[in-house]
Amino acid sequence: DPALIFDLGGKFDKSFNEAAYQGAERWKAETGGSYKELEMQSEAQREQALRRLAETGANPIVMTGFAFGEVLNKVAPDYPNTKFAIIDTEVDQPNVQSVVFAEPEGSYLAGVLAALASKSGTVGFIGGMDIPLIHKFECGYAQGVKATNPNAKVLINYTGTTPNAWNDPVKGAELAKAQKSQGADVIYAAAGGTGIGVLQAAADMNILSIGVDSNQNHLHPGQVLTSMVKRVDNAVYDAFKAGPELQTGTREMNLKSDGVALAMDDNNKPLITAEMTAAVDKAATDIKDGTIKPHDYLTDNTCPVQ
Amino acid sequence: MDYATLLQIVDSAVRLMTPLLFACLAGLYSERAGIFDIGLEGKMLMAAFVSASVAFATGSAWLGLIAGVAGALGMSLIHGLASITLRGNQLISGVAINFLASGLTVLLGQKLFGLGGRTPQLSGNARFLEITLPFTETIGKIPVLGPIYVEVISGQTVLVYIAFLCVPLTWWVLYRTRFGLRLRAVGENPASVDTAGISVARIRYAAVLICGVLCGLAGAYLATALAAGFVKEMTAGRGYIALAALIFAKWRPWYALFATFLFGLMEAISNRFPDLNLGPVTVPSMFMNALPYILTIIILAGFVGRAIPPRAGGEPYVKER
Amino acid sequence: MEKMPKWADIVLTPLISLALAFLISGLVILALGENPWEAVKVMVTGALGSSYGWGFTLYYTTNFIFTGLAVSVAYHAGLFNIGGEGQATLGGLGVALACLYIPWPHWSLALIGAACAGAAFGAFWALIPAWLQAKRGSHIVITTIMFNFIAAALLNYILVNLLRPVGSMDPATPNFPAATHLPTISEIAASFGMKWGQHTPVNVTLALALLACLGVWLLIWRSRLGYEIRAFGKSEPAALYAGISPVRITIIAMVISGGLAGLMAVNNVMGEAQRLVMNSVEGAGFIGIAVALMGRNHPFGVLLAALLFGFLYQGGGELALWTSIPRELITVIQALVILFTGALDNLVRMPLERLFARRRNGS
Amino acid sequence: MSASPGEGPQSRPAAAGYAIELRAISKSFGPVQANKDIDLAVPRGTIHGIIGENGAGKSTLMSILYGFYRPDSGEILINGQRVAITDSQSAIRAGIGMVFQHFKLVQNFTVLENIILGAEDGALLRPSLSRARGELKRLAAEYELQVDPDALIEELSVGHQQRVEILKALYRQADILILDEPTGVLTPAEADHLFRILRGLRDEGKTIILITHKLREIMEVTDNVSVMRRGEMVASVRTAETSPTELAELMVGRKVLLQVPKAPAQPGAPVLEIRGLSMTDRDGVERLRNVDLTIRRGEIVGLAGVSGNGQTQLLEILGGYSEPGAKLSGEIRVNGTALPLAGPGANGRARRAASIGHVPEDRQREGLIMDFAAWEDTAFGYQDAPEFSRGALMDHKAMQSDATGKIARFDVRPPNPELAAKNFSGGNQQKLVVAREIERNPDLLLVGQPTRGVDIGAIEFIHKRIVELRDRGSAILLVSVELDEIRSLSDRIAVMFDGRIMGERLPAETSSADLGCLMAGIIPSDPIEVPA
Ligand SMILES: Nc1ncnc2c1ncn2[C@@H]1O[C@H](COP(=O)(O)OP(=O)(O)OP(=O)(O)O)[C@@H](O)[C@H]1O
Ligand SMILES: Nc1ncnc2c1ncn2[C@@H]1O[C@H](COP(=O)(O)OP(=O)(O)OP(=O)(O)O)[C@@H](O)[C@H]1O
Ligand SMILES: [Mg+2]
Ligand SMILES: [Mg+2]
Repeated sequence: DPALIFDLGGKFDKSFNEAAYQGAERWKAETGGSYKELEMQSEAQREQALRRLAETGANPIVMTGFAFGEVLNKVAPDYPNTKFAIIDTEVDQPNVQSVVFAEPEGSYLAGVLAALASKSGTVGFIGGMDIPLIHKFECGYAQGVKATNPNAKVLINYTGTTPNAWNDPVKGAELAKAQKSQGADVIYAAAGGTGIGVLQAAADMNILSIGVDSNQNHLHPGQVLTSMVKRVDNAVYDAFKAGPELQTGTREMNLKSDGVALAMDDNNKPLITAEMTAAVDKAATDIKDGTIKPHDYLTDNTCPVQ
Repeated sequence: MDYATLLQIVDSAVRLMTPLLFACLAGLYSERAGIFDIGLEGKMLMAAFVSASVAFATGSAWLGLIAGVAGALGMSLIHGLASITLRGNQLISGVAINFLASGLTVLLGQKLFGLGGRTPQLSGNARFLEITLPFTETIGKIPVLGPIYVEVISGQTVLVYIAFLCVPLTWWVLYRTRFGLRLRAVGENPASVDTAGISVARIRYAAVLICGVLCGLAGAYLATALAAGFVKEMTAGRGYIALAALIFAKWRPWYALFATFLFGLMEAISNRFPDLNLGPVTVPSMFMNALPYILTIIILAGFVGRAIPPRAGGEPYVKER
Repeated sequence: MEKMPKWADIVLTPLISLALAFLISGLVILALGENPWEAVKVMVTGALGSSYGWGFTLYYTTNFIFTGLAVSVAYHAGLFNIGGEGQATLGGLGVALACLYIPWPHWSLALIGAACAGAAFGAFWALIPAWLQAKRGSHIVITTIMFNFIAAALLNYILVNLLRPVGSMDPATPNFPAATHLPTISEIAASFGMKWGQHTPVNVTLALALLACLGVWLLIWRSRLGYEIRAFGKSEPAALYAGISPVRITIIAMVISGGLAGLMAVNNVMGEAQRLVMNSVEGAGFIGIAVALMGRNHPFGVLLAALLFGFLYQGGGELALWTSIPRELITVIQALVILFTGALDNLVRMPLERLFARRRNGS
Repeated sequence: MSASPGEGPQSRPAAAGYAIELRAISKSFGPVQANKDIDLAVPRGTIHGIIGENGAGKSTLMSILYGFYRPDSGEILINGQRVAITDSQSAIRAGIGMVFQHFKLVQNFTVLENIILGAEDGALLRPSLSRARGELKRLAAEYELQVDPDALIEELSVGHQQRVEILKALYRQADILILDEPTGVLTPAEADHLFRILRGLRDEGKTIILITHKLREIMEVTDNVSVMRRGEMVASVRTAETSPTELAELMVGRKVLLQVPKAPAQPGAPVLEIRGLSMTDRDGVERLRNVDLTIRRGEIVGLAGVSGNGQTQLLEILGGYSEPGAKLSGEIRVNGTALPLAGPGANGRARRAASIGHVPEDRQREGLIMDFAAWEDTAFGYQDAPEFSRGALMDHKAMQSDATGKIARFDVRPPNPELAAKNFSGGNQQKLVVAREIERNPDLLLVGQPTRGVDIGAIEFIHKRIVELRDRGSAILLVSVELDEIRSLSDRIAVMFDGRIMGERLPAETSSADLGCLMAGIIPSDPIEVPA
């Protein structure tokens, strides 16, 4: 059986752990198979969980989160016959598939859309903890905004520095209000549970928000502009489906491979004009064929805009 | 910074301080009666969860509020039983309550809603919505004061007004009523109350229950007014901040208002200026986030002298050893 | 004359309280629709049933010993140190810097160096609140809470912007050099030809923790400084009368307390992760409060309480890993254990005292 | 076993005028039997004294009568009616008021607030406060119980705090007033004032129970007196038909010396020389004004004065500590060496190194750590003495055997060094402190209120030890508000008023009236010649 390990945020983090869970559930529903799942509760358990799962014969073992990187590097060689998949970081081992997402690409598109939807010319970004991963979202988004409207202003907030930063919808809402009062009328939230508060506050204030990771358009139909979806569910689904035959090496989940995308559905249909669709499609094509290359914050810890 | 921005910041500060104010006053009643309470966080969390759940189930924020208060009262009763009847250690009891709420809310939430401890989103009447006070149109035209009315005073949820009313009410109860006199006495010298023929335990229980009610309001405000539903650990340390504010306020109601406002204000400022640009250096977001805490320490060290807690605080009342 | 025999006071009461806590936990499990008996089996076998389980139980125990001792030393001086979390965070920074930037020839030297660095950093983080309390009268409970938040912010900044290798997604330091690797118990056991569960994180730091217990015991109950700390903690006017300086004792006690909390980092940062990650303390600082209070602020009590929490942590972890019971159940069980053995212990003690009194009068 | 004054209680019908009758009251605290089968009858309109050693059970008995403790068995009759006193409320309703040995006042409340606490007229305070204000005025006029109704308790002297306690009882219309060691904290003048009030109350028909250790007071104001020993009532007699010696014997169970025999002093070289010592506290109040005082080897100098006139500050400065923020000037020399007044060199440790012993005024707050075992407390302040040290560690064996010796020599009861200080009675706590300070044979011993709240047997003992120390050649500064104690123990008396030494007298050549004048700040006649 395959197995799935969730990171400390937990299975229902309204973010990528939850997306991973949905992928596994989809696989289960389609194949009728069963899988093992584990939730971490402390740092020291990572290795324990990996080894124990490997020893029970689970194959492949999928784990969400860059925090597993170091541990997997240590554990993978001990179980050469087990395949591992790790999401969000690269681990260079012969039996590991590294799934990395092109957050800057998806966020770029979100930025394009935000710039077009904004009437005020000011848009916002609210991140959870100030960590490099979230800067990837932020920077891609800012680039998309600036490319569409060079005069636009992007307001940026991070929620906090403790793990509570991911679970503080109240603070998220307050940040959204602060951004609104500075003129923002579209706000992109990449902040886990805190983002729920951002989306809620935006809906309350009648401005637009952009969800992240999974499709959050349905949370406030007609008020969430779109969601920058990371198809973690697909990554998990594919890995489970491949089973022990899992392809190792790095798997790029980008626009081209449908690994990241903007969620378009009935909930946000009224918000999306033809002009927007055209602009997003154009940007998407340009990114896919390399005409536009959104900068990846991680390569040099800087962002070309702002 | 222009006037409008200032008002927006104050407006934000008012929202952010409200749960702190409720919790701070809650702690004030309890500690003034001699029962230390580091379990404010847990009571708020429990109230937030219960109020969100019931508000979701019934569609009524008010029913949610009542249930949330009941939830916090349940926690208060445990604290009362431990620290009054059984003369246990009040700090341990508080720590236990924080753990208990943190675990129980998620367990129950998962059992009830299967969303990993979240409750479903609340909408409509299941939330407390902002109230626009009358005459904003006319009063708003008055220069300087008008915008204060419109921006800050009007447009808050009803719980904010309740919180602010609780301050003079608490002052009045504490200093103008028989109950308040006895409550303060019991926190300073319980033997004085006992020898006057009044039950120390009864007054302490009353204080602890009032503390529960106020924590309930704080939690309900978080989950059904500021946010639209419960998220695990959503109190995010506010109970501890309220405790700090209480000490800061030297256990007095009006000071509590100012102390919590200060905390709210500092958080609002750090929200508003996430990357403070000081010419050559830009203060990183991490430090802007920590600003309220840093400023608190500076203020405490610089301006606030020794805070003397209620003299009988933290000790169970034992007359026969 | 005591109201009941000493053994009943220190053994029987906690055991019955513990039993009550577990009984209620069982009811909670039942209410969740699971089998409590199975849960107990998973917890006990998972935490105590094998050297492997012990390897984790003792690892957590080590953490809690340090934070528990930290709280108890301050408590003896009448100071309530809620800042263990922040002090341990800073201790982690000290350990990381020592491991990364000093070329240690051997782990034993690295251990000493890192321990000193961790303790120094933790002590420093406690020194400021102590100084503020002693000199400015700032309430130590507030300042230590604030310093927890500030420590998190500081570490966040340092990891993301200064110590993180370029291009790494993970806000963490690089791995420490191999020379700083602390032998784990399984490696030590193997060198003696014995087998101990492989890949468990418990390491030589456990010995350091036991030494710390002994050290704190000597300090508090045997040394002159400890005598003065306890005297000051009980009565400040009396301390003044006896020529004990409140400023000196406040600062020394908090520095020792912070140092002990900082030492925890040797276990989790150097011994287990071998790199510094964000939030590496994971609440152990707060559990330290419960451990100290439950252990009645005596090093031996702290040791037992830390073991109990280590068991709960590991057993509970196993429960969450291998059953469908959410991991928050462990939090609830911990809460019940703290509540019944710590705050509600008179629930058991009072009837027991009556029972013993009746037996004495009867005989 | 016990008897009411004159005849047994059974022989006279209860209704014939007993305000209080206690029958077979028993009470134990865990293993300690504080009261055993106590009978007591107090006729209405009398002052009834109760005496007994520390721990005899007096306070417990009265607390039972007041409903603070519940008896294990026995019954209580008030005015001939059996009443169930289950809590203080029922006692108050039965007309009983009590002034506890340790006042039950809320320190940061005003006098008025304390008065109405528990006796409010309604849910709001205002009406009660204004009624109490009026009532207070009336009571103050009637009984000479003036006190500022708006003052905070913590700002009042102990004497005034006690007035508040009495007023509390009167406000509740108590007919029976119990006072537990009321004079322990009062100056002689205040005590006389109190007795005048008590007589006034009695003459109005109220009944008063007075617990005290001072036989002089018993003889002076009571009509009848009961003696307790080890939890039992051993005798009840008419005051007019007994004598202090008889009472003391009944109390202690053996003969006691009421006056310590002491040879004339033979003063030697000066040990303590104080020149021009002044102190201003942090609120700017001048506490000490230009104090000059010399004490020689082999002499006891008594420092008399109403409490609060700077004695406490003087003792603290000599002991090496004073409140932070105070301003000090002047000079202190011990054995010729100047001691620093403030700064790092001024602390208890340095003073002990300079051979100064110090029995502080408040044993429970300063002199002892109440939670420490007796053997830890008998080293308190001397924790770095070489005989208690083994490197940085303390030598527990040495401390324990030292404590055992001290406990034996000072007859501390129970003789158990493992017992925590808080579990000893007040007198025995004091013996622990005195033993610790005296047995080191300091060149200078500072003694503050050595016998406050201590029973006769223990007083005799402590006084003897102090005189012995003098005879071994130490200089002793005795601070006490008890004029009797000062007069019987001192070789020379200095009187303090408002931070000043008003004058020095030889005990044999002065009268209480003379001293009383000085204590009130009046210089009567020309001062006597102080021997060089
Ligand atoms: N609250 C209490 N708990 C336990 N034991 C007590 C308590 N109060 C008094 N005792 C014990 O009861 C006995 C009688 O004490 P009590 O205070 O009545 O004596 P007392 O005659 O008032 O002494 P003193 O003259 O020192 O005031 C003592 O042995 C004391 O140890
Ligand atoms: N656990 C205990 N066992 C026995 N006696 C105790 C215990 N705890 C306290 N006591 C007694 O309780 C009494 C407390 O009563 P109280 O406060 O009136 O003291 P006291 O003896 O009157 O002292 P003082 O006269 O100095 O004020 C003490 O005398 C002490 O001996
Ligand atoms: Mg007494
Ligand atoms: Mg006494």
